[in-house]
Amino acid sequence: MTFRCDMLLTIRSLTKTFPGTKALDRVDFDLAAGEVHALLGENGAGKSTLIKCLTGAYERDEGVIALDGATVSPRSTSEAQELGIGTVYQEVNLLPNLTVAQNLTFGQEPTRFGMVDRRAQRRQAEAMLEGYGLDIDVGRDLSAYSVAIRQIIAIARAVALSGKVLILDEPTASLDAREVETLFDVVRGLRDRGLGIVFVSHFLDQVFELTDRVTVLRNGQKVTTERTADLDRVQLIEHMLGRALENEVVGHAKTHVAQDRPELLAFENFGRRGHVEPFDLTVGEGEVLGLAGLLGSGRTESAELMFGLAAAHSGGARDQSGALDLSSPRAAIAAGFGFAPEERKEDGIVADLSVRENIALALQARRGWARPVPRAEQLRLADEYIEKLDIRTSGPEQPIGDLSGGNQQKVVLARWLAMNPRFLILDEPTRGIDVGAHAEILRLIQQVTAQGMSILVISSELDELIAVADRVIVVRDRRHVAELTGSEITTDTIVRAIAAPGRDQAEASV
Amino acid sequence: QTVGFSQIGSESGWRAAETTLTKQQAEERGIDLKFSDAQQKQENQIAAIRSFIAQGVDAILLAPVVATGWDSVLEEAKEAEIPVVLLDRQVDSDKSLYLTAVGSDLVHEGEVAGQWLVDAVDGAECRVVELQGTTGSSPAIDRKTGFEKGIAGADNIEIVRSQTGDFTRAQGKEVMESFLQAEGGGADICALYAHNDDMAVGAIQAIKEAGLKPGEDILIVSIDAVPDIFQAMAAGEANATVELTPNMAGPAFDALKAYMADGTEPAKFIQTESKLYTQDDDPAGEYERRKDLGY
Amino acid sequence: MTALRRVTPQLLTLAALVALVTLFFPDFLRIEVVNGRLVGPIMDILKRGAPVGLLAVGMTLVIATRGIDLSVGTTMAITGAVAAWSITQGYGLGGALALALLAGVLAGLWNGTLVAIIGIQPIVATLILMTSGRGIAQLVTEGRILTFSHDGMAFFGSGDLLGIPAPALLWGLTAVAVALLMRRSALGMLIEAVGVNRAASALAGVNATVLLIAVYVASGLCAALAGIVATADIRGADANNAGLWLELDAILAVVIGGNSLLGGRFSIAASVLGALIIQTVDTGILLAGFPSEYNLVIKAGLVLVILVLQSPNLAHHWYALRRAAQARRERAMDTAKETGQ
Amino acid sequence: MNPRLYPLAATIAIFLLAWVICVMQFPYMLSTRVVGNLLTDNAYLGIVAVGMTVVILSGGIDLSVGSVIAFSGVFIAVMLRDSGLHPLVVFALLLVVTSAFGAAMGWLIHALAMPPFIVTLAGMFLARGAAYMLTIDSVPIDHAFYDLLDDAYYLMPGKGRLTLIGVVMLLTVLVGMIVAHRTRFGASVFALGGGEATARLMGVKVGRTTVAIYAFSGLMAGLSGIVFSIYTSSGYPLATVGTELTAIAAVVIGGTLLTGGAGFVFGTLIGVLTMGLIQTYIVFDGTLSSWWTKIIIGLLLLAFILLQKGLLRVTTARAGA
Ligand SMILES: Nc1ncnc2c1ncn2[C@@H]1O[C@H](COP(=O)(O)OP(=O)(O)OP(=O)(O)O)[C@@H](O)[C@H]1O
Ligand SMILES: Nc1ncnc2c1ncn2[C@@H]1O[C@H](COP(=O)(O)OP(=O)(O)OP(=O)(O)O)[C@@H](O)[C@H]1O
Ligand SMILES: [Mg+2]
Ligand SMILES: [Mg+2]
Repeated sequence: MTFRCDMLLTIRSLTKTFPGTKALDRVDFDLAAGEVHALLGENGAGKSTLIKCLTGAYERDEGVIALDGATVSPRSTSEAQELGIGTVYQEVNLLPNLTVAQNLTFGQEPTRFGMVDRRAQRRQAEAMLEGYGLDIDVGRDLSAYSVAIRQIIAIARAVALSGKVLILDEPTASLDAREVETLFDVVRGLRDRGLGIVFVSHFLDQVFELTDRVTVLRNGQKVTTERTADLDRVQLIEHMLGRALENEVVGHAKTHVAQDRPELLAFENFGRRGHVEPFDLTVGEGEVLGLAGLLGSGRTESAELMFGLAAAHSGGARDQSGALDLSSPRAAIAAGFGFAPEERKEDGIVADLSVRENIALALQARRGWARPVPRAEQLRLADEYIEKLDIRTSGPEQPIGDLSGGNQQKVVLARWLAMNPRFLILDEPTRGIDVGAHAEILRLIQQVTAQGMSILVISSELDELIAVADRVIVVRDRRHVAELTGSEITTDTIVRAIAAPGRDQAEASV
Repeated sequence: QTVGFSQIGSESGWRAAETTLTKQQAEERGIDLKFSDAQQKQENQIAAIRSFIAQGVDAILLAPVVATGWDSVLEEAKEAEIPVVLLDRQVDSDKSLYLTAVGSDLVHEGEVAGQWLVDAVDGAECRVVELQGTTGSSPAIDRKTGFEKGIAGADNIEIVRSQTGDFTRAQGKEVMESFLQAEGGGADICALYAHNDDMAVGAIQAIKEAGLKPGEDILIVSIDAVPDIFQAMAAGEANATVELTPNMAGPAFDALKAYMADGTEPAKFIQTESKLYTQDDDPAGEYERRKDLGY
Repeated sequence: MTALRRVTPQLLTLAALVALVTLFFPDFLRIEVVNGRLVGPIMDILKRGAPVGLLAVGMTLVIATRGIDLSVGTTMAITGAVAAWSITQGYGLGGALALALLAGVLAGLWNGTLVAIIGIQPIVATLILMTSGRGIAQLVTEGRILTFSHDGMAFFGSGDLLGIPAPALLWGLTAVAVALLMRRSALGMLIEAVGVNRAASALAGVNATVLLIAVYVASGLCAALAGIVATADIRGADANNAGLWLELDAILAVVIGGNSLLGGRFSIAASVLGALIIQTVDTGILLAGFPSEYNLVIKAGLVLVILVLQSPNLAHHWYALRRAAQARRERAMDTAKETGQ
Repeated sequence: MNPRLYPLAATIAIFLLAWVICVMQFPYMLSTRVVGNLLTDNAYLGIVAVGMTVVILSGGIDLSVGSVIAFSGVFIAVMLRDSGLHPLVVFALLLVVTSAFGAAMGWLIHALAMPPFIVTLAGMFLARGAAYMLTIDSVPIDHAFYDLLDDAYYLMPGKGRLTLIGVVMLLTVLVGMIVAHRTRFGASVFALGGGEATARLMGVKVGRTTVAIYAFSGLMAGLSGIVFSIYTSSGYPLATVGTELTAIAAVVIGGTLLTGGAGFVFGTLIGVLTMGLIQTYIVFDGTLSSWWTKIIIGLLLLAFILLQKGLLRVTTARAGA
């Protein structure tokens, strides 16, 4: 076995098998000092598995890892940290029950006489967060902060731990444009100091902007390693999918004008104190509504209100036949609503159950316990959606918890599509989903709306909203502030609406 | 006059009867009884006595759950000049720490039961099975010792199996069933000795269900004299029981009254009678006399 | 077929235990027919295992929802007391059974409400009934052993049907009925979903609150049946001792049955086998005739050995070993092929 | 105030409120005697609850402690009776034994991925069984050193006694507070309670920490056993049955989440005192029958938990608005 001694980190013939899946198959990987190296691939290609094997979170079956020319074999993440490998895993790996400062300094707490020195700990934590543009109280519990802030804290921690190598597994999934830019500045600074950085993302623009080289995995095998500058977008996608992608960004298919749609639902003066200001909203049949806004602006809360997860304090909803009962998710489902939530791990998947059961769950709940969905029917549904959404699984009986992140997201989508609701709310439906599936999902949205389903999409990716939405509602500070229709929907107009008068920093950063 | 009473718990019918009788006796004498149930825990009893002392009661009745471990709390009571009377079980503290103890001699009870069996079999070979009380409790230990003492001289009597039945009916029945299985379906057993009546009543059912006649095929002797065993005796299904009276409070209150009136020191141990009842002692009548005492 | 695979470890354990006890007590497997009834240590185990077996059925469902029910032993005492009281009050067999089952349902409703609606953690919520429930039972019996003589009632403890003891029949039928109900309807899957992720299930429209309450009610009902058996067995209600510490045995049975205390996938059959394993240990100890102060240590030791042998990690290590061996074989074959070509 | 302190504040507030109610009914409850009794009578419980708190903070549970206390008492009594060793030597021996016992359970929990509930349940049977095997009798302890320990108290004004074991309990709580809230080990404990998988990714040495947690609990149970043996001057294999459940209830009342990852050792002290207060109140009342005693204890427990939940809901809603 030969190691390239000019490389900082060398992986040779890494293999990892899970029951039923060969997640990694003799993968080689080289990381030079002072480079940002993208690790790309479809959902389930094995990116996260490679990273976990590298940092000792998983036990590898075979393969050799060398750091600075010497073979290493970290058996736990703490050993990897001691070797100078800092990692942000795909699932935010911090503890919500500890304070921000405790999370940041965990394992390296400053001590005096064997006791943790709280004041020094605070100082150290604040120093670690410098340069990320966060102004938060490090003495508060992490759970008090949003996913985006947690993501940045996780990055800050990994950066501080990474003496030699920094690994970022989809770090930008829940960040907005401004925060992504901050992160990139930090990464470039580290690169210039000679660190090797592994960067996993499904945002190809970011890959082209930031990285020096690209390694593509497909079905657990390495496809190629190339300089980023030598590739273009189409080639890269071909490497990832193994085929060309027909019309990647779906064209603006809004052929008819929004006004002539028959009205399906209307929310009137709908709101909840301290969460969402009362708003009016009508939903047309077969219409795609977009909800745009900054992180924490109240998009998710609007959706949760509509789905009965929180009780409205004012107003109500009605359709042609009269007022709707939206007092609980069950009531909302009975009214023909569906909701694919943003936090798939907490609110979406039922980890121990199989893909089949996860897809059938909502359907079964609606039918009631006494009328089980026949097994054959469940299998038919599962097979149908596994094919339609290209879900990578060893079969319908695999526990969903064992699927890769993106594939879990697809199963949750499948659950709601199988219900065939008349109004479906999708909160960040493409977060963590690969290019191919991304296009697939957008196509699916158009397909089901053509059959009359109405959809509300919440997304931080403006391109996505522009691509599918007939109408975009802009949310700012928990208030629905603007509505854009048809040709008004452009990046520019949305950004302008998001940035409140006197609050133009968002505009500046996009 | 206020008297604190720290009772062990309500783990058996016998103890419930003791509680009822104590309350009755107190009421008859116009005593304000502060009752505390320790749920079978010594630590609760100690805490209760401390609270009684803090409240400044005039006297304390204590039915100790275990013999050891009372020194310091009794000393505290003594310093506070509150007389303590022990009910139905002894402690191994210094005798100066309490006024008197009312109770029966547990070893003696077992001995009475053993002697009855010696007389009853009259020299014939006899294989005995024993149902012990809760492992580690003083009645279980003492009644076992006493019984062994009672049969010591008789070589014809032998304890072949001995298991704990936890003083409960259900366990008594379950353990008896396995005794029957293990001893040739019960054919090899001549007598049963149970540390209390409840276990004996459970065992009687097991014997009946195995198709044998309790009281004839297998002799049954137990301790406590609760109403249900008299019912069994009346039906010829049990042979003998040794009485442990639940009225310990009566003598205790008498002793306290005398002591408080003119400082009469009672004897350190007021022993209640361990009377043997057999089928000849009008079991039906005894049942009627006892059935409303709160057993 | 898969169901059989699921319970294989429990069956093997049971077989090994039976062999072990037979070693100490050679007549262990003997079964005779006396007066048209089957008699023998095995029948005793089936009969004596009834309370824990019944409790384990309900406990399995509760544990599948990531809960635990510490109050079942106490509920047994309450329902037993209610049954005995209503018999002595002359409500007749039907009335007594109905009242006892009603008491079980109420106990379950109480626990379920505390857990599912008020949101108290199951251990603590059921601990409340565990401590106070015996008081309620004693309130009914007034602290004495409430005896009755009613042959209909006694049937549930010592009667037999077609030679098989009634308690054994009762718990067997209950287990089969509940298992069928769970797997033939969608209840099983819904319970598992709620146990794994209550939030996600509720979002998917599963009525998690009602399901949780129902599960505790089921546990209360099973405890009521167990209470009836226990009371009928001694023809009296012993409020202080009936079901004492049986909740721990029931939980143990569920875990020996390979069900995870973290909720999710469950198997009633395996739990029931777990209960049989525990009863075999108990009866075996009695039959072997050791001094009683050794009972606990022997039981603890056996349980530990069983748990260790069934531990998922041991299975995992075993799997990893086998796979490594297989990989080595494959590689050897690959090289053989390559050199062959 | 930091929102994470709300549960602790609620616990303290409710405890004080309860005490005020008690004092209004029985003025004697304010005496130093009652205060001293609360500390002394609950010393063993407080100590074992500190260990339990650490275990629960890590997301585990330790059902063996009641049996370990009983075992400790019997071990000390038998050793003092049968060997000429000085009590201090016996104490040291015992603490080694119980810590090792806890460590062994921790190892099983980690190495075989078995739930703590079950492993410690087996531990509970085993420890009690071991006590039986040493002796089934209750064994008095008769040693000059024990008399010394027993008589070591400070007489507060009003005849209340601040006993040695009460002080030991308070010191243990202090040590527990430092261990849980001020050490790296404590941080690992909280991390485990927050989620084992995440803790592992954060770099917690899960195995080592788990073993240490249960060893600590074993140590505390041993110490509690020593205190209990001083309290009762004897060893008794049937002692402290069900103490683990009382300890768990005290920990929960003290504001620690049973699911792990959030709580306070100081809260546990309040929880223990609350349990003691309930007990004292019932004795002072002295009219409850055996069965009503049980029912009332359960209901008071429920009332505390409900009050705490309600208070928390109100304060967080206030803070959120
Ligand atoms: N714990 C596990 N048990 C079984 N299979 C697993 C497990 N973890 C991952 N897999 C399988 O391994 C494969 C690779 O998964 P991995 O998480 O590495 O994908 P990924 O490239 O990170 O995808 P994504 O972009 O969706 O995050 C997938 O097929 C997945 O189903
Ligand atoms: N940056 C932040 N700082 C403080 N709190 C925040 C921040 N971001 C979100 N939150 C809180 O998170 C809660 C949820 O916001 P919500 O999820 O509705 O926003 P959103 O527009 O859906 O944003 P996201 O895209 O993050 O889901 C809000 O109550 C808000 O107070
Ligand atoms: Mg991934
Ligand atoms: Mg959101």
